[in-house]
Amino acid sequence: MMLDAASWDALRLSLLVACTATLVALPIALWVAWLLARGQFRGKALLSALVHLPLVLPPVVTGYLLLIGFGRNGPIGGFLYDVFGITLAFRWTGAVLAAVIMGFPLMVRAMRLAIEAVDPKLEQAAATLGAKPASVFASVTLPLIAPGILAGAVMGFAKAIGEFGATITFVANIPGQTQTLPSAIYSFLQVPGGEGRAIALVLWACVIAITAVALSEWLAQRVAKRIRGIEGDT
Amino acid sequence: MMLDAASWDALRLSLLVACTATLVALPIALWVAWLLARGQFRGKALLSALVHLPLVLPPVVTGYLLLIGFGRNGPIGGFLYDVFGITLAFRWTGAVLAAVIMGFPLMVRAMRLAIEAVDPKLEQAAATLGAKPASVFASVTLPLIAPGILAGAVMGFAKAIGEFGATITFVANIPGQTQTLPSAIYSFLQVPGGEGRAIALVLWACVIAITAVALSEWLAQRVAKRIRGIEGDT
Amino acid sequence: GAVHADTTVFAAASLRGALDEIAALSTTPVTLSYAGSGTIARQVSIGAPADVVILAHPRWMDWLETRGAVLAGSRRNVANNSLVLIGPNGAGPLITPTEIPQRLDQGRLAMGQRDSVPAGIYAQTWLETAGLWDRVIDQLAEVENVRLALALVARGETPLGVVYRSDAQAEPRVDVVYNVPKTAHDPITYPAAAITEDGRAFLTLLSSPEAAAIFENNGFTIPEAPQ
Amino acid sequence: MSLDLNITKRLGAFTLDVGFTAPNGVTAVFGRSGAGKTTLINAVAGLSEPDSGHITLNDTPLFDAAQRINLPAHKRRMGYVFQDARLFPHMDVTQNLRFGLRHAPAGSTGPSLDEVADLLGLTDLLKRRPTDLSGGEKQRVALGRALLSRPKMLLMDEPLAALDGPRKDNILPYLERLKSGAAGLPILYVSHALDEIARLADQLVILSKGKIAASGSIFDVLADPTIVPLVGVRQAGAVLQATVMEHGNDGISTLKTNAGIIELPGVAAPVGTLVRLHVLAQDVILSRTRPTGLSSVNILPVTVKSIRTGDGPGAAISLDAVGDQLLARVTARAVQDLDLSEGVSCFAVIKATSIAATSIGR
Amino acid sequence: MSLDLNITKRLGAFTLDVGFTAPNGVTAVFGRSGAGKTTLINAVAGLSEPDSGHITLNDTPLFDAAQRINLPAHKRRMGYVFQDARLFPHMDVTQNLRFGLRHAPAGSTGPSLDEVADLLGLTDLLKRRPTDLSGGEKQRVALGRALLSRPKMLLMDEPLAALDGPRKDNILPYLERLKSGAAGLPILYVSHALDEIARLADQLVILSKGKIAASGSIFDVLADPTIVPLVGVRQAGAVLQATVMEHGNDGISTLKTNAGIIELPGVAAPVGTLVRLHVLAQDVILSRTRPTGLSSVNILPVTVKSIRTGDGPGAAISLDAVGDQLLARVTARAVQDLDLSEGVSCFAVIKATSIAATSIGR
Ligand SMILES: Nc1ncnc2c1ncn2[C@@H]1O[C@H](COP(=O)(O)OP(=O)(O)OP(=O)(O)O)[C@@H](O)[C@H]1O
Ligand SMILES: Nc1ncnc2c1ncn2[C@@H]1O[C@H](COP(=O)(O)OP(=O)(O)OP(=O)(O)O)[C@@H](O)[C@H]1O
Ligand SMILES: [Mg+2]
Ligand SMILES: [Mg+2]
Repeated sequence: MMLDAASWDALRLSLLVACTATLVALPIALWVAWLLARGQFRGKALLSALVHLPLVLPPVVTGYLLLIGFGRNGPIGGFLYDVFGITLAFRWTGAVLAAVIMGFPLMVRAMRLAIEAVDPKLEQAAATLGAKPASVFASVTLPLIAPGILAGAVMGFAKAIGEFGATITFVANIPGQTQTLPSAIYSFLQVPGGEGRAIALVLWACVIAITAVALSEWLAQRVAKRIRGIEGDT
Repeated sequence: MMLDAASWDALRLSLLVACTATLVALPIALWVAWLLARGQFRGKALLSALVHLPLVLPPVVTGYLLLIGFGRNGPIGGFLYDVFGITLAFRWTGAVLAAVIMGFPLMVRAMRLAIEAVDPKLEQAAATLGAKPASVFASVTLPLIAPGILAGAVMGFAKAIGEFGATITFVANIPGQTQTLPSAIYSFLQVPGGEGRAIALVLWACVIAITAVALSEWLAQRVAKRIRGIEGDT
Repeated sequence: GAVHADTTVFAAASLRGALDEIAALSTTPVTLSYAGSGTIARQVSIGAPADVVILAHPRWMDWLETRGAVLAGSRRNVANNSLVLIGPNGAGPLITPTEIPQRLDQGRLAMGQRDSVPAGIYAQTWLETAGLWDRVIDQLAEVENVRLALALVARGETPLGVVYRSDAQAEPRVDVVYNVPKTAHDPITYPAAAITEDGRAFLTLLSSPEAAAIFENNGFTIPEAPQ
Repeated sequence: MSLDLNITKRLGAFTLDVGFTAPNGVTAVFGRSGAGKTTLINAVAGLSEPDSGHITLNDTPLFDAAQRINLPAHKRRMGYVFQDARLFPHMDVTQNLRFGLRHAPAGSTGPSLDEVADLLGLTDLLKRRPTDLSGGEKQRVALGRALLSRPKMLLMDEPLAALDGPRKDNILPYLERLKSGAAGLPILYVSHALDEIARLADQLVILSKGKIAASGSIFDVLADPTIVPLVGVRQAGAVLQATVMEHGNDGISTLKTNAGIIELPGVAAPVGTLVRLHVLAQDVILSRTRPTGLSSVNILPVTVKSIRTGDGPGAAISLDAVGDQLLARVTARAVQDLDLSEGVSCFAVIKATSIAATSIGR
Repeated sequence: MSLDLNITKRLGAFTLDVGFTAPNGVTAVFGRSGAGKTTLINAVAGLSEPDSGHITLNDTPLFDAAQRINLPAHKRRMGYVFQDARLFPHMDVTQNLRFGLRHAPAGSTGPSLDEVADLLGLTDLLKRRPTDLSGGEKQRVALGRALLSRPKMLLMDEPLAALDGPRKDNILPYLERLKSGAAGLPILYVSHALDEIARLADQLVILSKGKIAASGSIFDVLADPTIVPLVGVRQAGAVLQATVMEHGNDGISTLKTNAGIIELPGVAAPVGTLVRLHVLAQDVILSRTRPTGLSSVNILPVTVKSIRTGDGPGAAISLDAVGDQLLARVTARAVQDLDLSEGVSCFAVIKATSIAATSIGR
């Protein structure tokens, strides 16, 4: 599976974008998952629907909405540029944003399910021992939901590797800067006879996926062992 | 948000495809989730990676693979046609297949997390009371993982509503036959001045998403109450 | 082939405006399925239930022809198009393309993907001919279809964009700042072909004067010598 | 019916290595925390596979390492009352109870749901979810659920530990009836409470660190002075058998033992039945002469069989009461003062009310 | 230090409505299954908010419905030993224990992890996960974890129910030391076992169906013949106070009560200390004349204060032992035979070994 330079760039960039997106999205997704799992507030169903929206909308629409909001002339994009000098459109950071948004519903759901499965009695026990809420979260809740966080991270990472529609719409397809694996694959597929190069990249995407998933399965097993102890038969 | 006839058709078709895909995928996803959560077999990580693949690959690639495999001349498509007279490519049933495949990783993950959270001690208790494995599953495991199934169903449904790349590649964009909401939005965006109609459809997609999610939240609350009882404070 | 009650046309998405109007002229029902040219070509090669195929670039039609997927001899160009350089409203016209780098400043030039989207391929040829390719190559914003390039300029995200005249004409938020000479790139043609006998009638309709009027109305031009 | 087993099972650093035969009736398993009681009972239930050995119920092999037999839990039909109740959280109390009933084999007979709910005081709780129950209430539902599954055998892991005295007093007679009913349900009963054991059990297995420290008929094991350190001095005591002779107007019943008459309050058993009296070693007072003028009228002539002085200041004295066995725990000083030694005849004074009603079993 | 509370809390059809003041020391809460003990203790811990009333610890309001005060659980510093152990499944035993220690306020003093592990017999289990522990082992870890959090007050919900006799005998003296140590840790102690309560508690609250049925000093409440039906006839018994006079060579100690000398084996307390003797009503034998020739040498002159005949055949007799109180349970027939009535003087015979070592508290 030899790759030409452009393909290598796309591969490298995809990995960078996916890793960054996963790391950036994790804490936010965790927070939203917490709100949805434990919060009691009006508009919870609405927040939940909002989180699901990137699943429901065609990716191009999401990309277009990102462009409107985060483009240099968009309200948020303009603000970010004027105040922090940050540009997202046509940058790899924009690809990260697209990946974060598109992977968000997957991450939130996995974490939410995990949080909902935590027995609040354990958290209460920690509180009676003097642990402050933040400490309860860090030392009891967080380790117990580790499998869910891991699952969310894998899903988010996988989605980030595969994201295409929103990314190309928001940050275009600039080789070396915003051309991710799927953009490259897509371009190859648009030319008659480009299948060969597309297949090489698809195989690479598979390799990444298999590696990430295998790694996560291995980690999950360790985490499960940590939580449940050496599986006794009882 | 008045819609023209073509938009109505797309909306109706999308709902049909999403509902069918969700129903079809549920049992299979449940089975795979069970295998991944409880099974002890070689190649588990590989199966898991395979399930994640539709997330990692650009949807267009998935669509092409479907076209190659399930087209009338493809190995599976040919078999299905010769033996059962079933055609998937360029039919709404093909859109269902695409939605099933694309939503599969989401459904499996939600259910898997739920299954992993079930306390095997309860299943053991059911067994000592004389319940056969199938009965244990139906009367203990299944109700306990209902929140995960529900979550998986919502995710799958949402994804099915939003799926575009694989669908248009596999079944094309034939109004009234295979043109789903996202395909219709795509088509509208190609016409100068078509944004208005596209926006109307996007809003409809949002309405569907909000309705489905709100419904699922309401159901989830009922299910949670069923499982945990009237929330005592302890 | 099978007798269809109606004619199914697989067409490049960028033709949508004009084709919808032309289909309305047909006495028999016409169903139009729009997608990218590459997607359509592959679908047709694999047995899509299409009677007519219309693409945005000759390459994919060549590909189809070599596979024998279209009726021999049915191929014809139904419309031509030309490239324009656009800027947001109020952007003044360019005298020569050499002003492009200046006009871009730090901004980007929006266009179709150079190696896959037809408009991008034509744009690259033009920029190369004009000796500008190397100067703009690092400032491109390549997108997956021309409509997006149009949107980028319309929203002011990029100061310039290369699109089809037919697209530019429909978007009030952009102004044409330069007309790309037709000689600067391969002719922009929209080849059509019949896949089934049922499709021939629609091909004929496409070449009719009524259709020609609609094409022109939508910013396309008509091939001088319709085959 | 009888359960025969001989198994080993390793769990980390702990090894269970036990073998015994439990004939029909109640076999109590007694042992300190961590002795291996739950491990044993799990193996019988089919929830954990032993490393070696066999388990046979009525000549049907449930497990046999050599023959690679390991009947799955749902085919063993063991009614297991878990140490932690393990109620189904998604079912209310009725549904939990009915779960047992639903999976009982067709045609099996036994108490109805209403009867069980009534016995266990669950009638007001039937629509509640497990989360809305108190600790003891959960345990009672678990007990009811196991009873309603119409098992071939009952496995009970400290089923009454979370229950209050009066509630235990309600449930124990029911368990007694179960074991002696027509079905003759064998019961494996794990408990820390020797009074429950003395009342219910026919057979007693004492576990210590995964091994059997003593096992045999309840009468023999409990009268054995060497088990006093294993069961704790306060719980040690032998079991007498007596026949109900008469119920007095004042509620005092007269019972006949081999060694003589005993008068007790609160005996519910009809005249003529054989009952069981658990006499704690510490409740037996010894006297060389027959004492007079005591509120305690139960004075039995006994012979000292053996005297076991332990590390502490007390002495365990095994007594023969005309064939029955008694255990007395007196101070070493009293042994001296009363000049007790093997073969000496003396009198055992037993307070009528210290053999409480709950200690009487058929 | 003292806990003062007066709260109501509705849970479905159940209503808890209690008010009492618990001065320093151990306040036992006794009641049948479902009486509301866990509900009460949860309110004190801050895990459930009462509907009305107030809870005050040392004049600091923990909860006050009127003033809308509800201190969160982690600020209350209550060491809560739950009825279900609630160990953290992702931590091993050491980490569970250390969790308490880690959140103890800086500068607080108390037993070290090693000391607690040693006391509770956990040293061999330190690297184990909760899933690999037996029921009793889990409960011990939970107890240790609460102790190590250096709480202002201990809340214990049947902490010893899953433990065997010898293990209880190890832990109870430790709890006694805690309550009487320099810190004077107040303890709210829920239990079904009246012997534990009699040994530990200074104050006793008896709950029945969410209401207080009796409350006050342990001496008064336990000597009250009217509570016999509430606590069950087998557990009823008063508490005597005695001073250790002398430890004999044979292990028998001489203790002085107001009414006279009592000789007991196994008293560990040094000479001069005040100890507590729980004398079960059923272990007291009455005689009109001073008996002779008994192995039981503990004979106290007493006066009958009141006689309460219940529904059953027994009678509860409250006795005055020169200022101390005793409770005897004899048969109604014995009341007649001995011609007992209020004010009558007689002798109470108490078996030395029936006041077991574990029943002795400071
Ligand atoms: N999975 C395991 N790994 C290692 N050791 C274990 C495991 N499960 C149990 N043990 C140990 O085996 C011993 C026996 O446990 P078991 O649960 O049978 O005790 P038990 O007699 O039921 O005690 P209890 O009365 O406290 O419930 C204990 O010392 C326990 O720590
Ligand atoms: N969430 C709830 N909804 C309705 N009733 C409840 C709820 N929680 C507890 N109860 C009821 O309140 C009563 C008191 O419960 P609590 O747990 O305080 O009892 P307890 O005295 O601790 O009993 P045990 O000794 O069995 O643990 C019980 O009758 C119980 O059924
Ligand atoms: Mg156990
Ligand atoms: Mg309780």
